[in-house]
Amino acid sequence: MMHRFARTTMIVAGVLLAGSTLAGQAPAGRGLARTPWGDPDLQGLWTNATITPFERPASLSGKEVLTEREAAEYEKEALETRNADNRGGGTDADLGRAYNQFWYDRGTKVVGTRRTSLVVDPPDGRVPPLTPDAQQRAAARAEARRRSPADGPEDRSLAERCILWPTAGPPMIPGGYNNNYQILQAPGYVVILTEMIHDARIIPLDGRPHAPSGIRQWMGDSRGRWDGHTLVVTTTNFTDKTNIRGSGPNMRLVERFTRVDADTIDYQFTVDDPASFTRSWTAAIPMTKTEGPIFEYACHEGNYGMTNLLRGARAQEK
Amino acid sequence: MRTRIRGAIVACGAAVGLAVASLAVLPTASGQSSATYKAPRSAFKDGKPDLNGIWQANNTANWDIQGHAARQGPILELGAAFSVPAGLGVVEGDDIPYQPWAAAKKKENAANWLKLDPEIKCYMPGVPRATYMPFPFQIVQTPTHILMAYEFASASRTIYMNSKDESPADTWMGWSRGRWEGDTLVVDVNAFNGETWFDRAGNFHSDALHVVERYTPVSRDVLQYDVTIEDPKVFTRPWKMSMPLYRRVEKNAQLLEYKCVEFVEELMYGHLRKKTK
Amino acid sequence: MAIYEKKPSNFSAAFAFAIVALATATVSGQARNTHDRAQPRTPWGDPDVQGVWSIATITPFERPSALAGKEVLTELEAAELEKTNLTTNNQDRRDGAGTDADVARAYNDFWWDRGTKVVPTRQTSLVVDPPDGRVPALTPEGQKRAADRAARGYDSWEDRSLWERCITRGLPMIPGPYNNNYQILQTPGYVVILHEMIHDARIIPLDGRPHVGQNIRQWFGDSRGRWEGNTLVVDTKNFTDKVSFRGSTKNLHLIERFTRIDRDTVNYEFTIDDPATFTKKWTAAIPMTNTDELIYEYACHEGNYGMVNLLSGARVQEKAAEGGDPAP
Amino acid sequence: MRTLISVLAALSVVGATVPVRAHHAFAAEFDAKKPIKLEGTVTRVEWINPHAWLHIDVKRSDGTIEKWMIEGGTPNTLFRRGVNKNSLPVGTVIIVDGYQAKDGTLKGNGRDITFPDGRKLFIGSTGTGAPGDPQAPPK
Repeated sequence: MMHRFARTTMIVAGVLLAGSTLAGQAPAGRGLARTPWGDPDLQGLWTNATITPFERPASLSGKEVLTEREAAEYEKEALETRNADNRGGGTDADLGRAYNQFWYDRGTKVVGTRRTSLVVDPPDGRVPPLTPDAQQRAAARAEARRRSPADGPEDRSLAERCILWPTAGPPMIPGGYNNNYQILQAPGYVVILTEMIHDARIIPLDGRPHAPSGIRQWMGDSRGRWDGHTLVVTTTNFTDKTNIRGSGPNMRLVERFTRVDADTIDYQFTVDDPASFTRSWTAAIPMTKTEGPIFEYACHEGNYGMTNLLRGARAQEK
Repeated sequence: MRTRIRGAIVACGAAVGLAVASLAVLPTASGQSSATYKAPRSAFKDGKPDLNGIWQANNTANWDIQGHAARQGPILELGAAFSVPAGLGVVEGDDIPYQPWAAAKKKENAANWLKLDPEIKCYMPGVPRATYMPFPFQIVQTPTHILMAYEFASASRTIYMNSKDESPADTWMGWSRGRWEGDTLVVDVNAFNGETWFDRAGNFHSDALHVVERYTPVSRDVLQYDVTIEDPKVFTRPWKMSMPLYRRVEKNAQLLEYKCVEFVEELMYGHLRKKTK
Repeated sequence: MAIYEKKPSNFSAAFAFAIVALATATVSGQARNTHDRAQPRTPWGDPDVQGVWSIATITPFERPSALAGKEVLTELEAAELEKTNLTTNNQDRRDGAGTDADVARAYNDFWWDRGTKVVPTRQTSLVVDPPDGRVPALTPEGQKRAADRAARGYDSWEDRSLWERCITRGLPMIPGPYNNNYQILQTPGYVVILHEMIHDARIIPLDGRPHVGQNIRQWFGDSRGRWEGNTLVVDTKNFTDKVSFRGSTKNLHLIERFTRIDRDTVNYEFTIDDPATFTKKWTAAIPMTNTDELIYEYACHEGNYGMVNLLSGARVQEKAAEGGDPAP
Repeated sequence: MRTLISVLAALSVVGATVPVRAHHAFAAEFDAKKPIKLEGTVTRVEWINPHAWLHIDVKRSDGTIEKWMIEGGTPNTLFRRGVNKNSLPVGTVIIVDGYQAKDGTLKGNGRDITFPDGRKLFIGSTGTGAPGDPQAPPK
C-alpha cells in the first residue's frame, strides 16, 4: 500500500517539482547534517502550518494535486474565506470566528506538493470509514455532548480543558495557531517540544520495550529508531480518551521524520487501529524551518474560558 | 521588549537542551554491573562490603508496585499536589500471580484504599514496603546485627546475621535473618502478621508471607534491591520486585522524625473526642 | 519466683565490681583511667559500648523522704529492700480489690519486668545531683505548667500521655515497669541506640556536624555525640514543645554520658539543663546492665485498643452523669 | 546515724513508692465498680503491643455465648521468658478475675488470670501449664 502510494506520488512529484518532499525519496541524506554521534540531525524549530485541508474536499474529488495556478488561486481564496475579520454569515458562524484574523496563524500556503489533502493514503485523500464499533463510540460521545454539553468540565473537550491539544500530537497536525515544534536530540533520545500544550515529548531510541499495557497516557508511549535517514517512532498505550478522528486506545501510530533539505522535514504518520478504522491510513505533512522561538503556552493557568462556559451553562439553566 | 522576551525564551530552550543532554548520561540499572564494582569493606574488618548509609528509593512503587499511569488523588482539595504520579512498576513481568479470591480482594482493597491501607493509619509498613516508601532509611551494619531504621513511623528492624532464632510471635516488620552471598546481603524475612500491604493500590499478602531480600552494592551510591515474595495463601507462585536504592549523598543527611501517630489521631479517635457545648 | 531467676545473671559480677568501684563509678570521667586497659574498643578505635542493655532497677528515681540524708544503702539494707519489693510491688496482690488502686495494678505479675535489684552502687536514688537525691524545685513557670498538666482529663487523646498515645517514651532513658531494653550499635561516625519502647532507633552522628536548624523540633530532639576519653557524651537540643521530661521545655539541653565501666556495665548519666523549668541543673546516674536478650518489636499504636476504650469509657460516663442512657 | 531497724522501716515505704504505671491508665479504661469473674475458652490471642488481648467465649447460664476481650500486658516480657504465640492455645479454659470496661462493652482487664484449678499462667518454666503443653504440671 505504501509502496503504491510512493510510486504514484513520485510520478506526480517528478513532473511538478524538482526535489521531492516525500519520505524515502530524498537523496539518502547526502549533504544533510548529522549529529556529532552520527544520527541524522533533525534539530531545530519547525512549523507545520498550511492551508492544505486534512481531507480532500468533495469539490476536488478525483483531483490529487493542484496546478501551480490552482494553488495560487486556492491560497488567495483561502485568505478571503477563512479571514476571521469577515463578519458575514449569521450570528453563530460569526461567533465561531471568535476574534480578529491577527490572532490566527494557520498558514497561508498549500503544501509544497500542492496535494489537495494531507491524507495521502487511501488515495481518495479521505480518512477511511469508521468501524461499527467506532461509530457507536462516536455516537455515544455525540449523545453525551447533546445530553450534557457542559454539566461539568469533563463534558468539554481535552483542548478546552487544557489537557491535550488535538492537533499537537502525536500525530502532529496543523491547527489554527502555534503550530510550532522544537526538535532536540541527544544520544539515545529525540525530544519534541510542542508549543501546544507545552509538552516535551521524550522518545527513547535504545530499543527498550513499551511501558506495560496498563499504563495509558494522553500522548501514549513512544519508542523511536532510525531506519536509514528516517526516524521512525511507534506510539502505543493511548488512553481511551485520546481521540484522533475516532481512534481508540489501541491505536498504533507510526510516525516518520525525514529531513529532506535544510529547511524541510517530511513528516508522515500512519494510523493503524482496526478497532476504529476499516483500514489504516496515512497523512504527509511537511515541517518547515521557522524562526521561533517556542513561547510558553500556559493554558490551564489562565483558563477563564472554562469558568465562563460552565457559569454560562448554569445561568442558562436558571 | 521583544529582545527581553526572546532572552527568556532562549534560556528556557537551553534548559530543555540541558535536560536532554543529562538524559543521555543517566546510567540504567542494567548498566551498573556488580561484577565490576567492588564496594569498600566494613570497618569491622570482617571482609564484608560496607552498606552503611542513608538510602532511599526514587520511584512510585509505594503508589503501585505495578506499572500505572498518573491519576487523580483521592482528596479533592489537594488537587495536583497529592495526585498520583505515574510509574513503570517494579514487579518482574508486571504480573502479580494472585489466586482468584485474592485478585478480587486486591480490587476491593484498591476501591477502599482510604479506609483500608494501613499506611494511612500510621501503622508500621512491613517489608518490603518500608524500603520503597518515599522516606529515607538508614542501614547500620555490624557483623552480627544490621539495623534498618526507617524514617516512616520510626519503624525499624534488626537483621540477625547467621541466626536460627525464630520470632516468638507475628509482627508488623517481620523477623529478619541475614547472610552474605559474596557482596550481596541476603535477608530472609518471615513472621508477618498479614496486616501490612505492598502499596497504596491494595496489593496485599497474608501472615504466610515470606520475603527474601537481596541488597547488592553496584556503585558507591547505588544498591540494587531485589526481592522475592512468597505467600502460598495468596499467590500461585513466588514473584519478584527489583529497583535501585540511592544513597542520600547530602553532607548533612540524617533521618528526621516522621512520628505520624499524632497526624492520625483525629482520624482514628475523633469520634470519641468530648463534644464541646 | 522462678521467673525472676533469669534476670540479671551477671548481677553478682556487676555487684562485685560495684564494691570495688563504689566510690568513683557514679561520677562520669572518674572511672576512666583506672579501666582504660580493660576498655573494649571497636576495630576503628572507638570505645565499644555495643550490646543489649537493660536499665531495669527498683532503686527509686528520687530519694524517698524516709531516707533523707542517707545516700547509700548497706549490703544488708539493699538485700532487705530487694526482698520487701518482691511483695510490695507484686502485681498479683489483690488487697484493695474493687478499688482504683487494684484496677491500676492492671494485670498479673508475669506481664511485668521492672527489675528486682537496686543499682550496684546501692545509692538510694537515681538522682545523684543535687546531693539530696531529689529533682530541684520547679521555677514558678514550671509549676504553672505542671499544674496545667495535672488538670488534664480524658476529653481527647491530647490529654493523655505520649506513652498512652504510643508516640514515644522520649528522652532521657529512665527505668519503666517493663521492656527496659536498649541495643547500642556503632559504626564509624555513628552511635545508634535502639529503644524497644516505643520502637525508636536513635541515630547519633559523631562527626561534629552542627545541630539542625532551630525550626526543626523533634520528639527526640537532635543529638550530637563525641568521645571524651572513654566516655560518649551526647548533647541533645531542638526538642518539640509537645514533649516534656518532668516539666521540661523545648529549650531543654540534655547532656548524656555513657561510660563502659566493665564488660557488663555501661554507666549512664544524664544532666538536665533547663533554666525555664528547674531552679538548677540536675543529674541522674543509671547503670545499664548487659543482657543476652533480644529486642522485640513493640508495635504500640498499631494495637492501641486501650486508647479507644479509655475515651469511650469517658464518653459513656459523661452521658451517665448527665442522666442520659446508663452504660449498657 | 540511723539504726538498721529504722532504715528497714523506711524501706517498706520505699517499696510501695516505686512506680508501677503501665502503658496507660487502667483505672481510666476499666471500672473498679464493675468487677467481673469469668470462666471462658480461649478463641484467639492477640500477641500485640502495647497490650496483649485474650479473646474468650463465656457461656452464660442461659446457654448463650458472650464474646469477651481481656486485656493483658506487653507480650515482650513473656517472650523473654520463653513464652510464644503457641503458648496459650485456642481451647484453653481460663478464669478471669478483673474489671469491666467503663464503656460497658464486653471488655475487661485480666487483673488475675488463672487456670480453673487455680494455677497461674506462664509461671515457673518455659511451659505454660496449658493443656497439651508437655511441660504443664501434672493434674
